[in-house]
Formats: sequence, C-alpha cells, structure tokens
Amino acid sequence: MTRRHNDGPTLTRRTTLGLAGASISAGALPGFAADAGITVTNPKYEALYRRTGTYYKNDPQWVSWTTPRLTWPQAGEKVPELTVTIPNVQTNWLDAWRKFAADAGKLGLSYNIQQVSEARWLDLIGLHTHGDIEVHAAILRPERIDPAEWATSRAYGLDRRNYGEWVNEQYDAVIEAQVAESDPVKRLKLVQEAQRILADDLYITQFGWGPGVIEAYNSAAWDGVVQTRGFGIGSFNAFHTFLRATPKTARRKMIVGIHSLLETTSIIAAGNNMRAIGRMIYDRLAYMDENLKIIPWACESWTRIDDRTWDMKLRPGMTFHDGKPVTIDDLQFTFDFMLKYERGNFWTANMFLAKTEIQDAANGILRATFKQPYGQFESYFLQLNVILPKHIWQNIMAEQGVGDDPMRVRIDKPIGSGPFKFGRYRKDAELQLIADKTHFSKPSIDEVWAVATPSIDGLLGRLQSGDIDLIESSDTHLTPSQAKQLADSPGIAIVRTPDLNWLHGVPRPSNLPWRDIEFRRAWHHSFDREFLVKVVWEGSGRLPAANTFLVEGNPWNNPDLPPVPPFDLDKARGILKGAGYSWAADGRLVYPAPDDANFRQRVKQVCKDGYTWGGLEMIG
Amino acid sequence: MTRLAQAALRRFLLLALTLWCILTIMFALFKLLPGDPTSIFVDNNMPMEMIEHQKQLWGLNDPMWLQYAHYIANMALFRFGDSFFQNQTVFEILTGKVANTCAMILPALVVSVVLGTVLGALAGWNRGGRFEQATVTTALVLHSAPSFFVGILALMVFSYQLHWLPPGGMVSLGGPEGFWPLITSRDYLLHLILPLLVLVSREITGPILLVRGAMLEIKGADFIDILRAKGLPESRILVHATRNALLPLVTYIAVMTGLLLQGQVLLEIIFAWPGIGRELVTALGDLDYPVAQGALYVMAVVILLLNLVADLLYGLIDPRSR
Amino acid sequence: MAPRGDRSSGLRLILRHPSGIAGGIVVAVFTLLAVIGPLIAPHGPFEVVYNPDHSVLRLAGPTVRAWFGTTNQGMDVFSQLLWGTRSAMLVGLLSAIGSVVIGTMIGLVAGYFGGWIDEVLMRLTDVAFGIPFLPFAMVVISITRPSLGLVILLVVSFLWRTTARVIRAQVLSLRARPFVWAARAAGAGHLRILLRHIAPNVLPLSFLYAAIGVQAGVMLEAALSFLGYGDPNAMSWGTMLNAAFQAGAMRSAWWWVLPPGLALSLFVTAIFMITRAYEELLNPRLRAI
Amino acid sequence: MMPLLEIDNLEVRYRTGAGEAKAVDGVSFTIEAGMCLGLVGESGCGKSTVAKAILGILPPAGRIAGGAIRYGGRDLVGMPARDMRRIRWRDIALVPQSAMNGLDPVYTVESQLMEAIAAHQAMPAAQRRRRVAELFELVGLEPGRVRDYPHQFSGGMRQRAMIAMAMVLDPPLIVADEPTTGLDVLVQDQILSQIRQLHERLGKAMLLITHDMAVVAENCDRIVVMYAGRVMEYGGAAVFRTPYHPYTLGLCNAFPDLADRGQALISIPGTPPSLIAPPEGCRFQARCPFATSRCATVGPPLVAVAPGHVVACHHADQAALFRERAADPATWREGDR
Repeated sequence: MTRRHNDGPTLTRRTTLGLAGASISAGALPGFAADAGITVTNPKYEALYRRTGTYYKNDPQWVSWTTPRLTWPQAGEKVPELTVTIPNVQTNWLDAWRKFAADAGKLGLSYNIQQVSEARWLDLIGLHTHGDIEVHAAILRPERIDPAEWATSRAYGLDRRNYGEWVNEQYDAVIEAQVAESDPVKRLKLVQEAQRILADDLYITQFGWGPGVIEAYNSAAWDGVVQTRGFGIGSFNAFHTFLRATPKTARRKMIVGIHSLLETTSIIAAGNNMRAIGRMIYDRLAYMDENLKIIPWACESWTRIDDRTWDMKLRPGMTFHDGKPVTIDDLQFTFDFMLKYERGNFWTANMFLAKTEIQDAANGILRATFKQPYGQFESYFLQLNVILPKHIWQNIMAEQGVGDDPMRVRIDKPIGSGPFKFGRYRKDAELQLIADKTHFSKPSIDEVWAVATPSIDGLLGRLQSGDIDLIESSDTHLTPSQAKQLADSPGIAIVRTPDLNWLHGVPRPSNLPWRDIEFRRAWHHSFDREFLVKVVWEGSGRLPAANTFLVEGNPWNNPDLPPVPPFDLDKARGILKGAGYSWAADGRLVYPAPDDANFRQRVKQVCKDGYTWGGLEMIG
Repeated sequence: MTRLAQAALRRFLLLALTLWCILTIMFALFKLLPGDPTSIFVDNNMPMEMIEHQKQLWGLNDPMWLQYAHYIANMALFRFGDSFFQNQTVFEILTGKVANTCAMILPALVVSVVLGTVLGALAGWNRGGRFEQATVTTALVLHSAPSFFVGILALMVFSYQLHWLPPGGMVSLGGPEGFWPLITSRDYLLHLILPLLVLVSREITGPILLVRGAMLEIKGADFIDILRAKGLPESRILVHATRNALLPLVTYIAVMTGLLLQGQVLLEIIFAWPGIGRELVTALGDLDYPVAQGALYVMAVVILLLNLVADLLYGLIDPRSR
Repeated sequence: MAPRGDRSSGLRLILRHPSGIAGGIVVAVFTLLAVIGPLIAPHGPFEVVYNPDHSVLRLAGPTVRAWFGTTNQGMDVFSQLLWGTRSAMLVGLLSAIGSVVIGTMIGLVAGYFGGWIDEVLMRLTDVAFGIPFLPFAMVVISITRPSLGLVILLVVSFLWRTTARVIRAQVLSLRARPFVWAARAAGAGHLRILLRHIAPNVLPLSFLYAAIGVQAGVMLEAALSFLGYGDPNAMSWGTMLNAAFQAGAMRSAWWWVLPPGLALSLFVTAIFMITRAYEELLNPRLRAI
Repeated sequence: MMPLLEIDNLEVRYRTGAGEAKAVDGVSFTIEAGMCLGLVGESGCGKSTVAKAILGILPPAGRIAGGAIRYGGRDLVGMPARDMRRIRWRDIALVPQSAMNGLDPVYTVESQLMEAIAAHQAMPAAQRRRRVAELFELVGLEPGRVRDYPHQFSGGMRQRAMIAMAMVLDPPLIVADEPTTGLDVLVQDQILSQIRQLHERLGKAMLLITHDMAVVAENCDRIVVMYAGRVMEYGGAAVFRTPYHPYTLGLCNAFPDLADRGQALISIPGTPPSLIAPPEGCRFQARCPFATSRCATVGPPLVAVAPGHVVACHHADQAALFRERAADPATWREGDR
C-alpha cells in the first residue's frame, strides 16, 4: 500500500520553516554571498530569485550549490555525482531508484541517492537545495482536476514549485494565457499546447503512470458504492459512496479505517484529513461528480458575465446543522472573512479574487469579480470555497482573542450546512459523522465512523475481520499482493478504478549538466520504466505514453504527444558520443571539450531550438 | 528537617539539575534543524514585512542566550507553546496523551512486578527444580522476542483470527467519553488485555531474575534457619524471604519504567493506542517541533520522577538505609 | 568476583552449563553466517527473483528457487536474512564494544576518584537515563539522514549508562578493599592502581555488560528500522520486518515475517543464555551445588 | 527416669562436589532434664551439625543417614513436618552461632519475638507484647528499644535478644550453638553469665556447643569431646580435670588457664582428616604423639575408665603418662607421624 502522508508543499506550513531556517542562516551571513555573480537572462524572472526574502540568491546554501554548476567545465572534467532526494516513507521509490542508479552507472553517471525524512524532503525541495533530481508523485484532490495545479506549478518559470528552475518563455506565455482563458474549449487547447512544449523540451520525465487505485470493501454489508475516476470508492475527497451506498444488513452505520485522524477540527487550520472531512461538513459551492465533471452544489447555478466576473446563485432552502437558515449574507460574510484574514488553505483559491457583492438578495445572487481574467472559476474557486455560518464566525476572532491570525481560532464542534454533521470525536481514536437528512443531497446511510488505525497491517486485519467496512483511500491504496490476500476472504470485494496518478523525476535544467539538451535526451533513455511498473508497483500501473502528468483519462490530456523515450542504454551512449561527451578511464562520463562550440551553444540556449531560455545564465 | 526530608530535597535538586541538562541538549538538538523550533509561524505567501513582524513576535532576532533563557523558562513551566498544525496548546495535547500512555504502562508495570516477584520468589525458593528451569527459560525467550513482532502475532491470532479480543485502540466505537469513565469501563479492560500481555511478557523477566537472584542469596542466610527453628510454617518463611528479596527490585522499577516508556512507541502504533509515543511519531512526521519537543521532555520528566519515587520507596522498605 | 585463578575452571563451568553451551553454539553459527552469509547468499539484498518466463516470483512461499520464499517485490527472503545477519552482528558488536568501553571508563573514573568527578559523571549518567532512547533517536534521525553508522552512534551514546553505574558500584567496593590501600601505601600512582589492580577485577563484569550491550544494540536497531528510521541501503532484520509491515503482509506471508522475527529472538536469547551462564560464574552462590 | 534428649549413634552426611562427607559418624549421648551438657571440639568436627540435626534444620545438601534423636521418647528423625514444627521452639529452642544476622533485618525485634509465640499459642497481641517486654528485662535489654530494627542493636544486644527469643515459650531444652563467637571478650562473659542463669535459676536443660574448653569446664555437668565426626571422650567434669584421650589433652593445652600464667601455649600440629574418605582406625592417630601401629588399623571402641566416663583410645591405661608428657611442648613438636 503506497501511503503518501502529506501533499505538495504550498498548502502546508512546512515550507515556512524552510523560510525561517533560511532567514536565520541568511541573517547569519550578511548578504555578501547573496548574488556572487549569478544573473538571469530575462529580468522578468530576476524578481523570483530575489523577491521573496530568503530564497535562492539570498540563501547561501542555494548559492554554494548553484555557482559551480554554472561555471564552464575544464577540459576532461567529469560530470559530477548527481544527487537524488527521496523521502524515506516512500520505500518503493527507493526500490525503483536502485535499479535506475545501476543502469545509469553503465552510462558513466553516478547517483547519490539521499534518503531523508518526509518533513526534511519538503524543506529541501522548498528551498531548491535538494540537489539534481527531485522525485514527486501525484496526490489527487478535487481542486487538482484543474490543470493549473500541476501544469502551472511544476513548470511555470515564476512558480517556486518549479523545482528544476526551468524557464521556457514560450511555455510560460501559454500558461499565463490558459489561466486567464475562461472558455473551457480554448483553455483545453492552451493546456495541450503547454504539455507539448514541456514534453518537447525534455524537462520532466514520467517514470510511470500509477500506482493503480485498488480498494476493498465489505460487500456483504454494503451495496451501491460509487467509483469516482482517479479517487476510487473510499476517499473522503470524493464522498459519493458515503452519500449513495445502501446497507444490505440492518446496520446503517458505515465504519471507515483511516490512517490518522484530524490534526485539528478547524477547517481554516485544516491538516490533510480535515481538508477533506471539513468539506463534508461545510458545503462546497460546487463539486465534481464521479466522472470529474463539475456539478452545482451549494450554488444552484452560476453565470459568466465577462472573463473576470461571475454571478453565483445560492441554492434556496439550505439550513446549517444548528437549524439556522443559510442566507446570501453567510456567503458574502465568508468571502469577506477569507479575503481579510485567511492566507492558508483557501488563499490559493482566493488569491486572484478582487471583491464580491450581493447582486440580488431576494434571489440569492452574489457577484464575484477577479483582479485579472480567471480560468479556474469552476474547478478551483467553486470547489475549494465553502459557506461558513455568519452567526458563529462573525466575531469569533475577537471573542477568542487570536488577533488577526485565523489559524489559531479553535472550533471544537464545526457547524456547517454539508451532508454530514460533526458527531462524537475522540482525538486520534474515532470520529462520528451523522447524516444530515435535510441536506439537498442527503446520504442514504445514517452514520459514518472514522477509526484511527496507524498501521497498514492493522487496517487490512480489521477489514478482513469485519471490524471496518472500507479503508479511507485519499492517501492509502492497496497493492495487488494485498488485494490478492483480501480477495479470498468472504464478504470482501476488490474494486479497481482507473487512476490519474503519476510518478515523475524533475531534473535541474538551470544547472549543468542538464542545461545541455542532448544530455537530457540521453538521460531520458536511461530509465527502465517497466521495472517500476512491473516489479515495484507489482503491475498495478501503466507505462507512461508521453512525458505529461495530465495522464490519459485526465480530461485535459493531450493525446498526440511524442512517446516517452524508450529504455535504451546503447542509444543513450550514442547520443552522448554524438554530443561530444567521452568517458574517463574509470568509466565516468566526461564533459565535452571547453572549445566544443556546439556544446557551448546548447548550454547557453538550454532549451530546444525554437524556444527561448529566460532562466539562470552561465557565469563568465 | 528529618533525614528523610533532607534526602528527598537533595534528590529533588539533582532531578532539577538533570532536567536542566536534558533541556539544554534538546535546545541544541532542535536548534540544528533547518527550521528553528521557536521559529516564526508564517505562511509562504506572506509579504516580507509580515515575516519581520512574526520574527519579532517570536523573538527570533533575540541573541541566542536570550532565546535560550526564554526556552528554559517556558519548558520548565510546561509552557510548550502551540502546535503548528493542531491549533491547541501542546500542553493540552500532551496531557491527554500521557494519561493514555500511563493507562497502558502502569497496569503492565504493576502486573509485571507483582507476578514477577511471585514467580521469581518461587523459582528462587525451590532452586534447581523443574519449576525454576521452566520459569527462567520462558522468561528469557519472551524477553528476547521483539515486542513489535510479538504484538503483531498476538493481534493476528487473538483478534483477527479468533475474534476474542478487539483489534487495538483504547475503547470500541462510541465508547464512554472522558478519561475516567473510560478507564473504569469494562470495554477498556478488554482492549487492554493484548497490549498488557505483550508488555508484561517482555518486562516480567527483570523482576523474575532479580527476585530469584536475591532469593538465592537470602535462602542461605542464617536468619532463615532461625525462622525454621522457630517452628514457622514454610509459607511464612517464604514471606519473610520475599520481603527481603524485594529490595533490589525497587530500584529496578525505575529503570523498568524507562524501558516501558521507550518501547511504548512501537506498541502504540501496532495497537492504535493514542499515547504519547504515537504522538511523537506523528509530530516528527509533520515536523511539528513544539509537540515533538514537548513529548520528549514529558517522557524524560516522567522517567526521572519515577526514579525519584523509586529511591524514596527504597528508603521506606529497607530500614537499614533510613 | 570470580577469583582470578578460577579462569580455567570458569570455562569448564560454562561448558557444563546447558544453556551456556546452547547460547554459545547459536552465537557461533550467527557469527559464521555474518561472515560468509553474503558470499553464499544466492541473491543480493535487493535483487529481484524472476521466473523463467521473466515474470516476478512475487510473495511466493518457500520454493526451490527461493528457499524462504519471496517478498512482495520478489526479493529473496533467504538472502535478505543472510545480509541482515551481517548488519545485526555489526550493530551488536560495535554497540557492545562502544558502550562497554565508555561505560567502563566512566565507571572506573567515577568510582575511583569520587568527589566532584564522580558527581559530574553520575549526573551525566542520570541525564542519559532520563532521556528515552527510542524517541530521542527518532528525533535525531529525522533531522539528519538515517544510516547504520548513525544508529550505532546513537545506541552507543546511550548503552553506556547501565555499564557505568554497575562498574562504578563495583569500583567503589573494590576501592575500599585492603589490597588497594596496600598498593597506595607502597607508593603506586593512581593510574597504576587503576590499571593494575582495579581494572582487571572489573573486566569480568564488563564482559557481562558487553553481552548485554550486543543484545540491546541489536534490539534497538531492529526497533528503529521497524519504525522506518533504519538505514535504507543496509538490509537488516528490522528493515525486513518493516517492509513486511508496510506491505501489510504480516498476516499472510508467514515465510517473510517468521525468519527475521525468529532470527532476532533466537540471537538475542542465545546472548541472554550466555549472560546467565556467565553470571553464575561470576556469582558463586548462584552455582547449583 | 527417661532422659530428656537421647542421641543414639547419629550419622549425618553432606553432599559435596567431591563426594559425600561423613560429618557426624556415630555419635551418642543423652541429656537429662535440667542438665547442662557441653559439646566441645575444633571447628569442623561436626558439633554444629549435631545441633542442626536435632532441630531438623540441616541445609539441603545434608541428610541424616542413620541413628536416632529421641526427645521425650519420640524419634525426631523422619517425624512428620507438622509434629516436628510443634516441637521446635516449644520444646527445643536455639541460640544460634551467628549473633550478627540471626534476626530478619527488615522486621522489628519485637515482631520477631512475638511471631515465635504466635506460631505456637493463640495469645492476644497485648499479652504477647507484655511477655516480650518482660523477657527483654530478664536478659538486660531496655524494654523501650523493643521496636528497634536488628541493625540498630550491637552484637551483644542482638545475642541477648536471641536468648530472650529462645525463652518466649519457656522450652525445657535450649541448644546454644557457639553463642559467644564473634563477640569481644567482655560481652562474651556477660552472655555466658546470662546462659548460666537460664540453666541454674530457671532449671533449663542446656546443650552448650563451643570450641572453648574453659567455657565448657565452668558451666557443664557433662562434657562430650568430638573430633572428625566421632566422640573421643564423654564424661563428667573429670574429662577436663583428668583427661584420658590425647586429643582432650591437646585441647586443654590449647586454651590459656589463668591459673598457670606464663606457660607457652601448646597447639596440636597438623589439620583434621578429610571426612569424605576418613582414615582407618583412630581418626586422631595422624596428629597423636602417642599413636601406635594398632591405632592406625583398628578403630578404638569406647572404653569405660570410670563410672560415667568413657574414652575411645587403645592406650587409655597410659593416660597418666600421657598427661605428663602432654605438658611438655617438645612432645607435640616431633612433627606428624
């Protein structure tokens, strides 16, 4: 079972620690190491490397790592050892990388695989001090079916989560266009164009599309489970099963095993689980159906006025769990509150929101205006925002004396308008969710109990003995061997759902040796992807058709991209030889000669012909 | 001040000194982290001036020694600050967790000591008999088996296969609310059996071997002959001998709690027991340093306090040292 | 204290002691395995076993191709066990030596010199006793990078505490003995007395705690690896159990779980048996007449 | 009149690493009511073993291999444990050799004395407490210190407490096994006078075991001299005044007598024989200056030399000659035969 504890760095506070850490070390060394002669081709990107306080140029560690990689190699200088950083929780990534490292050795490349704790891994990649290659996997969230989450963050020149610091100006132009494109058809074209540039310039390489979403549930007690594409049946992120499943026995209480329960019960300061469970208690404005199509939820409908303005119509007749009616004032208050205080989970959705105003109180119409043309209204803005009860949150900040920091607000018993009410809760042990039968999409069962079981063995054991009905699968999926084990237990059904997952490696095009596109082409040939899919994932996954993380089955996939370069060490050696590389006596790869004009041209240009590089420049 | 109070005071000061050393080590340890544990709590998209404000708030710019002084003062008063992710004070989080951990450790401690003493005394008394051979060998084997391995096997057999016992956790679904009703509920006892069995099977070896060794010494003592000459029944003599054999066990109890507390992490994960060990593991996973720091410190305090109690207890039991 | 002259009969005594012999044999076998194991292991610790038709021999029970069966990723359990023996012995040995050397030295110095030296060293021991090892080790490892060397360093930096206390008590009683007074009266320097007179008497006890150190070292490494803090590149019994635990195979793949679990228990019990036999040698009263 | 205690040809063997040691090899003597019998000999001659055999508290390695111990006509050897327990302390009490740790260190002295009473009689606690206080005064200890712990008493005080404990049930026979060893001379004298009081004023029968010939001479009506598990000489005060057996002579020489001050002490050369394979004939022959070849081959039977006075020596008739030569140190220095 691949258990992925935490998701991307932007939404959690961990990167703040990196920030703080860097600030201390930076503070310790008064700015002299700051720029050390590192310049950026296109001044537009200068701001990224200097703007945010303690990053990159202000981080001596980053500077000391990057400077040697931007100086021209002498004659006969070997390609340095390439550092790969992997969190130790992901034992199967390491198993794959052992094979990759062995193969790369035959090419004269040596990898230094760094295994660090997950927390430390997020710190390192946040500060871009993780070395040469960053390995990352997909964690599907409802808002992530919008391409911006990955297509933008992982490769957009001005986004810090672009760990390879790849700055392709054509790519960035397309990205900036698609974010502002509110017409879905036009936006799809732009997103597909972005994927083509990304694949064409050989930046990120996909190791495999998977692991597959395999789940098991107590089929003797429950019927009518709903398979949501990419999520499966048991994820609190896609909670259709908990709405529509019907009991086969007298028991109308579904018991779900979960790896760990809520870190906090306040949705503002939500950890992973509360972000999902929280949106079963508070109503989202819009939600997705099992085919990932956006459907109305708290907002009955919405109409687009122009490329930065929308009118949202609140669904009439909704009530909060304490019986009070949901009014347009609650919606207006929620946005006022978010814009004024919230800088955490909801900020990524409301970052581009200018203002909201009640357009027609009687019919419950609210108008939202964005600072710039906005393309992510439905899948991102409507899905992430929820309705907070004004009568509870109105002056909660003052009452609890937490100043202007919403994170420290304590909500021991969340009251929302969602399909489930917050029932009995014992920290780290169990959480009861009671069905709200007055909800417009009311659950057919009565209760859902989430039981904390920190070990995978514990989850499987309880499933087999019938103590739990299914395993919450937002970050824990079964492997085929585990599924086989469970298959022969009575009353347990195995469910396989097409997944949208991927695992990819992000090299460092801003540094040598990656700046040379020929090196990247050869590098792409050095991965035995079949080993990952067939052995490590035990066959539960697919060989990637192309170097894109919007995999086949993802609504935004670009079907006609160049295929992934096949695993072929001889071809790789041929490419390297053709590009002027040679091998030292000990078999290690050596840079082309300093006077090799083609090499110098390629390294200067970094991108493939037809694209312009805007990122870091070589020194001297 | 009576001699006993003086001894207690001296030991208390020593305890304070030891705690102070532990705190210094932890301060240095957490200082090495990329993110300083007393670091500011800032969101990554905050503009620069907000970061400066937070740094001021948390005294990050103070000179090192001032931060150290604040740190020691706060920790000594159990003010661990707020958890990064669970918007609760660390103290609140940990009190609940320490109670849960003690709810597993203390019963195991009592059972191991009582049962260990009885078995050890009997094994020592009928020296060389089959009973002694059997007890000592089983104790050896049980002690050597890794507790997480035994724990999983126990769960596998008694819970998943035979369904005799619940599959872990402190209490079944919808169990009683509040710590005290929970502890006194039958449901909790049912949940305690398996972890208790595993803990006792590992920790009972200490008392058995200690009491047996002490018993062998006492068995040859002269006053035993006198007791027998006085016409006392064998059982009465055994009580006399056991009372003498208890002395070395008392100091061992403190070491035992240390062992119990440290091995706790593994069992709490396997038995899904919401204790302080598991809290530390989650905190480390989330890089939630205030909680990790608090958990480590609370564990150290618990161990040292129990050492102190054991020393004072020794004084009470052994008249010679009073 | 075993009178020095009693050495030869001491060995005879251990041999006469049934559990002593059994323990000795098992440890000898493990040491042999640790040395030649990786050489005779049919596969590398992370090498995948394939069927003739190139499919992966996954989660298979004991078969002719893999005597102890395979893991969920098709790695040979028997080879992993052999590689695991080497790291277990390595950890056990080094942590025993380390903890005994440090423990004995601190015990000797504290016990012999007394005064403020004793006070300081004993406070240091209290601190070492105060900090719970496993949680502390997890914090340290989660900061830096997990590696076998770090695990050994952590184990050593904790195990000496018990040895120090025991040796100190022994030295305190030895120091009061007449032969020490006599040596001092004859003008012997502190160092000479420590090395010539006191240390030799303390050595048997140190050996006893060396054995206990091996046992504690192996157990703690297994626990850390089981929690996922072990060295990912070194194969150890704890890592095998952790892999089985993460793969949720504990309940079904008995052939994958039992070998490391039993090897660990057997090895630790054997050490324990030897300590029991050795302890009876040390304490004549324990000897069965 | 039936004797209070009769030891009839008692044999006691100890299991050792090197085989079975015959610690007591056929010892017989009787104690009448109110009589004080002294059992004297070098340490290791088996006298303490006799005491332990009488009370049935032999260590696990020891066993009674033969003979009988008859108390009031009933043989204590092989008596069922319950009956044996009733006799212990009610009929035969013990004042142990180890004054230092005869008492349980973690119980108060008073509780241990009261426990002895409670084991035999149902007596209310207050009455038992009074009895203990009364005995404390009898042996010269302050009643106030009754609730102290043994480690708070000096060696002499502890021995007095033991004597008091022996008296709690007013037993007819008291076995005193080397009651004064380990104590300094002054305290020894006080303890002996205490014991003499028990015998004379309270009419207690005494079995006084010691290696000190002078103690036996002063206090005992009859004396038994033991060597290497056997009786050498058994009789009244004459055994001390006119000893017949060379070993008894040697013993008398070894202890200073205030009367003839200035005499050099004469010690018996050599060491007692191994009890695992005792020599043929007389066990003392190896160290006996007057031994003849017959002593080495035939074990000397007990021969009556006077009414109630027997000796185990082939040459008892030459006793007068032996006494003269024994006084000359040269006799003992001729080295072992």
